[in-house]
Amino acid sequence: MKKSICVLFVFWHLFVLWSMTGCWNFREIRDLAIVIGASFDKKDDQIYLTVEVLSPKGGEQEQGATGSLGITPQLFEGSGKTVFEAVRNMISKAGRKLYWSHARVFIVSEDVAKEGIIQIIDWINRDAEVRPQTWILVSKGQAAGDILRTQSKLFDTVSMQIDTLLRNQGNSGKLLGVTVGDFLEEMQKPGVGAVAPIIESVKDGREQIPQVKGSALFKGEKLVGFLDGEETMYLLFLRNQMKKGTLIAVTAQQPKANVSLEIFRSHTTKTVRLVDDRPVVDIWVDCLSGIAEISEENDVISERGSQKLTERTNKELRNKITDTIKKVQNEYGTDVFGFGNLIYRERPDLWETIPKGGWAKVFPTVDTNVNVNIMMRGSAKLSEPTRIGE
Amino acid sequence: MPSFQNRQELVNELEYHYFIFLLFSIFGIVEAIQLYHQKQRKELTIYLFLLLPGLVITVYTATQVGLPSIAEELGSWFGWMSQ
Amino acid sequence: MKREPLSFKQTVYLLILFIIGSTIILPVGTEAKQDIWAAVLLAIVMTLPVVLVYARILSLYPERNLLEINEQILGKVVGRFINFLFAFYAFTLCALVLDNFGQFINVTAIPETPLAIPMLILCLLALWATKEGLEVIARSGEVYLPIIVFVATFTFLFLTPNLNINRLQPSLYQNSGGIVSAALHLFSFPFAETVIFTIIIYCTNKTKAMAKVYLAGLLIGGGIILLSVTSVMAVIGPERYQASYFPAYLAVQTINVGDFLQRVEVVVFLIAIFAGFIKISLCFFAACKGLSNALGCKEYRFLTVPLGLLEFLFASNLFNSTKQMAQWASEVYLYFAFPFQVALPMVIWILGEVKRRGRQGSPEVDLHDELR
Amino acid sequence: MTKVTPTGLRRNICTNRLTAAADKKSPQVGRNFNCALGSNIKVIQKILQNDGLVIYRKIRLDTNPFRACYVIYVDGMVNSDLLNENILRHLLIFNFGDRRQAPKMSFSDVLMNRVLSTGNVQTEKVIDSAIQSLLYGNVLVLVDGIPFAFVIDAKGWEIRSISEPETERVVRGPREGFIENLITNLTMIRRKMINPALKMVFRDIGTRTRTKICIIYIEGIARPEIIQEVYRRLDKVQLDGILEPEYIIEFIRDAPLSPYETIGTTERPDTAVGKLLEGRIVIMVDGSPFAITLPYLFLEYFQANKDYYDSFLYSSANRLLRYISFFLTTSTPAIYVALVNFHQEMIPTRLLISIASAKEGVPFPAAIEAFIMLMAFQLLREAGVRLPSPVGQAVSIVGALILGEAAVTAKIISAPMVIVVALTGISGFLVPEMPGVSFFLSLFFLFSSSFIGFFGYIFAVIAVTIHMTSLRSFGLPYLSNLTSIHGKELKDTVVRAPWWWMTYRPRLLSRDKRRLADPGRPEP
Repeated sequence: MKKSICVLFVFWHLFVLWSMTGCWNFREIRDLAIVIGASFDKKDDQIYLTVEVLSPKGGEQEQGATGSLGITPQLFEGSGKTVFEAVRNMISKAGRKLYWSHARVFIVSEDVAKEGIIQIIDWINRDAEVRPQTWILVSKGQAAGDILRTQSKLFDTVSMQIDTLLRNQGNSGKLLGVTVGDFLEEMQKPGVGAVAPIIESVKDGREQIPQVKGSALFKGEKLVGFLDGEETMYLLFLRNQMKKGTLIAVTAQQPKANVSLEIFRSHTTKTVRLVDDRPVVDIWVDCLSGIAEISEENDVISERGSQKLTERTNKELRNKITDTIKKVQNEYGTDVFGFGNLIYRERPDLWETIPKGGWAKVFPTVDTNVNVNIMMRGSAKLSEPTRIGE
Repeated sequence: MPSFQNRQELVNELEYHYFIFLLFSIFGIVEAIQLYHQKQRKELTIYLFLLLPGLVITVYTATQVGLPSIAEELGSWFGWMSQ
Repeated sequence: MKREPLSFKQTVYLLILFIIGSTIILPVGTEAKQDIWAAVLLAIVMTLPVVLVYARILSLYPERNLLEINEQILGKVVGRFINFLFAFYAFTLCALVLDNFGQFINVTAIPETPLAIPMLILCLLALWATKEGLEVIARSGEVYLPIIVFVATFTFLFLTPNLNINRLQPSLYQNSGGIVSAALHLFSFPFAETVIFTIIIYCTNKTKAMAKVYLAGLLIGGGIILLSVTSVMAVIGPERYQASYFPAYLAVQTINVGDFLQRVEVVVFLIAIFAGFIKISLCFFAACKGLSNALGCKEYRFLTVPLGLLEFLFASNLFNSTKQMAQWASEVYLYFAFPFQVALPMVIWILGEVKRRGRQGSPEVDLHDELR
Repeated sequence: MTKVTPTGLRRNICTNRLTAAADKKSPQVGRNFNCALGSNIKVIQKILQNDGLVIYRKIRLDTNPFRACYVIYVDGMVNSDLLNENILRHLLIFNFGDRRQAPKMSFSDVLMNRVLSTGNVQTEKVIDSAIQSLLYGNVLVLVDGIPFAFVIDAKGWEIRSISEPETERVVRGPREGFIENLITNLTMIRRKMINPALKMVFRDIGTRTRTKICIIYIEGIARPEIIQEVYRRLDKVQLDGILEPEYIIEFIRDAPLSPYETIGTTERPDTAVGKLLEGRIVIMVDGSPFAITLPYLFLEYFQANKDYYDSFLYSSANRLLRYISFFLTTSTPAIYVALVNFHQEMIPTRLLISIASAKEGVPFPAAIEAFIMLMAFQLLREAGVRLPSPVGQAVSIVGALILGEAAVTAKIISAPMVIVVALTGISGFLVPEMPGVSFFLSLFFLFSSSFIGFFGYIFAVIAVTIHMTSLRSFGLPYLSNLTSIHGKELKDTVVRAPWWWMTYRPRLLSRDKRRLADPGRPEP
């Protein structure tokens, strides 16, 4: 009996506690301003933050709209000396508490990235609400806020469009989605430079729409250069991140001799060996692909034609990849391919001989040896090139 | 004790300390009476000897702000922690 | 009907839950970096002989727990003093685990709630469970472990796309110092903490082969720890593992299945609270038992309320910040725990063996069975 | 529905006056019959004063000299055919004077052996006992000069015909259910179990009602210590009136304050025999169509008798569904509140926004909404149960549809909350035996999770586990089958294994563990 009285007391007390102190973390869902995307700009030592917010209040205005959410996103801007201050200053404008857990993309302007991105990355990683699984992008040549001001044609918000695009990585093979967590890891890891995709706003018809293409290269926390879409594709090959379904085009010397290939599977192996006390990285790209489009009358499907095509493709891909490596080595000097990390992983003894912080000097001198091996399989629905009748 | 940023936070702290004090006092009274009736004098002594200081500490920590933690105290005694 | 003593299975379940306890949420073995799997293996190997000593002590005196054995071997005064020390260790350990979970809940999920609230509730639950007795804790363990295994299996399956073996390389390269240091830490937390079990279980007919119980619990629990820390390391890499207070949480955050099963880390770590609750209850139970023995009382239940209050106060005033907690765990705990985990059990074991030889003519009867 | 006949009523209160007399320490109590018929009748009439239902039929027996004889019975409680044909008629026409028919027999022997042609005739010396059996429907025959009464079993009162029980319907399986008559119920059990090991022990309980109860078990399967424990606890029941098994249950159950049932009830003889075969003990109370089964473990909430009559695959799926529905009915409101008020990050973005727009304009926090709706649901359910069934259905439908719709339109309740509460309520019907438990649990979980979100929920789950693991039912741990994941026992817990595979009975319950003599899969 006594025991049950005690138990009753506990429950009664819990009730008292509950009703007296309220619920600390209690957040009413309708009071939230759900941040779906944010951008960071910098002007005169001030961080300008633009956030795209979804809030049910907007939903009432748009009742009956055809969009899947029926909500127009709202944009808010705030500024401050630090990211945190900018976020806090925005509360006075938005009126509701900004809720960051659903944020999909963070866009950093080129200027901010050039000065160093660590401030933003640290805030994202430290804050319990912001998730490291958010995409990070760099806006090239424009204010990052302008990207959020563009129109999205098929999606409710720009951020959702970018999110869907990056999640599927497109079939273009020309972009490389990077989350903040991955970015941070690459920034911290020895012997590898971080990469982020580039976002631009382009004119399409009458409207400005966002476009993700190419990649921004970082050395440490600072942006050092860009790769265009084509080069990003070779970067993907080198980082072994080529997705299936990507289309690549092979051009031959003579006109009207183009063939498009669809990649079914691709795997890149990198190994390191020593030649005259200097590291040489061997790269093997194994690629399973099929013909998706033939724009010449030549026979590329028969055994001989196929062999010729394969050789041509191998050579071309090898050259392009080597060119990309050269370009990065000479112009930017940041090891976005992870050669240093490869050495660190596979030859830690060799890595130790490089003085701390000296990899940046060694990297441009690393020799690479690229081998491409494409296997052709299939030619979609047609067994022959489309012939033109006499 | 973290430093209180505003009054509301202080009130929260006080309230749950009050709650703890009340809860354990009631527990204590019920059980002490039970022990008393069962004529377990030794147990009763031990019980009160442990419970009363606990209640006093509860009140003390509720009214103090910015107390150093036990680990800090020990660290400063033995020089364990690199502050 | 008479209440049964713990069965073999219940004891092993409790051991597994105890070892999992707060280990899966905390950054253990950071010194070993990517070689953490080696550190865990080394720690298990280091723990084996110690655990066998614990088992041997219990097997020396069937139907008795460590407290009664101490009284038997060391005499009433010294034995009770040693028991008091053990009770103190259990008390401290309980406060530490309580604090770990309080900080964990506070930092990751509900930052605006005072730290003390989840700690208080956990403490009250442990108090209640202790009052109900060991059997209730053991049966709760039997309920929880399948749930934990179920959820952990699914978590692991969902994490596999994010596993990257490259993050575990270079493996075993000039890192022996780190590995040994990490293994020592892993030895003291969580593996050798199973010394608490000597206080609460005893050797019965059902659990005749105490060594078997301990080995099964240690190996299964250690296996789970091995799997969990290795996969966490392979998901987030040594740099972020080291930088985070709660690396497993960070790893589980990366789960994303078909874009609808994501951000589930809160649910996954709710399940960890089950294991934490069992660990807290067992430590608290041991503390109550130890103290009641040291004070010469037959019954421990009356101690739960005042000791629970002290426990809560101790735990909530132990550290001011998560940083302090992590620092203490890495710098002090090893030395603090050593006497209770190794030194005292060794002394008790040796004295026990000596006493036994003096008591019996043939001491080698079942030594081989037990230490096999 | 039970037809309350005057006799039925009377059977419940028949001994009131007797006990009242006993309280006054009346001199008649404990007295034996004497040889004088007149004084015997006077004593009886005095005890049964103001009891119009008792009929005294005086007969002058054909003896030399004439002897008087009284046939006493309670109107409506005896089988009148039996009374007229086999008792009165023989008494009237038998020629006692003809010694050839009964040579060398005493008068009482003649009555016993030649006259009273019914199955069960006993003699009773004590007046009180005789009156008690009279009030239970027996016929008393008192004859002048004989210092005892003949007690003739000629019980026969109106009983309800056997019908299918309302609460435990099955699609396949026997359609009979217990009725209010104890003996009929016992015959139903006995018919299913033709084995001398089936034991039925009678007891009278209730200091005033003297209700007959019967403790049934199978010797050799049921554990004797549990049987002893049942006797011990039954002895403690000192309530004056027992009208329904619940009167006993609340006295003999463990953990009287817990919402969990530690004693089960059933209305079906097949279920009762099934429980008997698992080593359980069944107690039947006269006057109620419900049988008590004990020990009762948590898992029995989920083991419906129809599981054993359907294909095992289908039954196992059903059983899993029942576990899921138990989880849903207890936890859905709590999880919803935790998600919506504390852990919004776990809701997919689109869903979050649609919930947020649904909540727009609703004044209450989700926890209060959930509480209001749960209460409303319980009200509707209770109203629907109590009302006659066509009206009840109308109330439920009108209540659920109109109230829910109106509440959403009026922005008192948000639409998702209606879905949540409907899910809670409907999944509660899958485990119909535990409305109390699931209601309390859902409130408790809701309360906890509105306190600190999912952590509150998990703390509540831990608290419930501590409570449940500390429960026992007649010495057996309440969760025993659930916690011991034992290959042998899993077969009838989480799933329902085929009969040819369930070789053993539940381990702790029974003494003789083997259920199947020759295990093995049937071969075509």
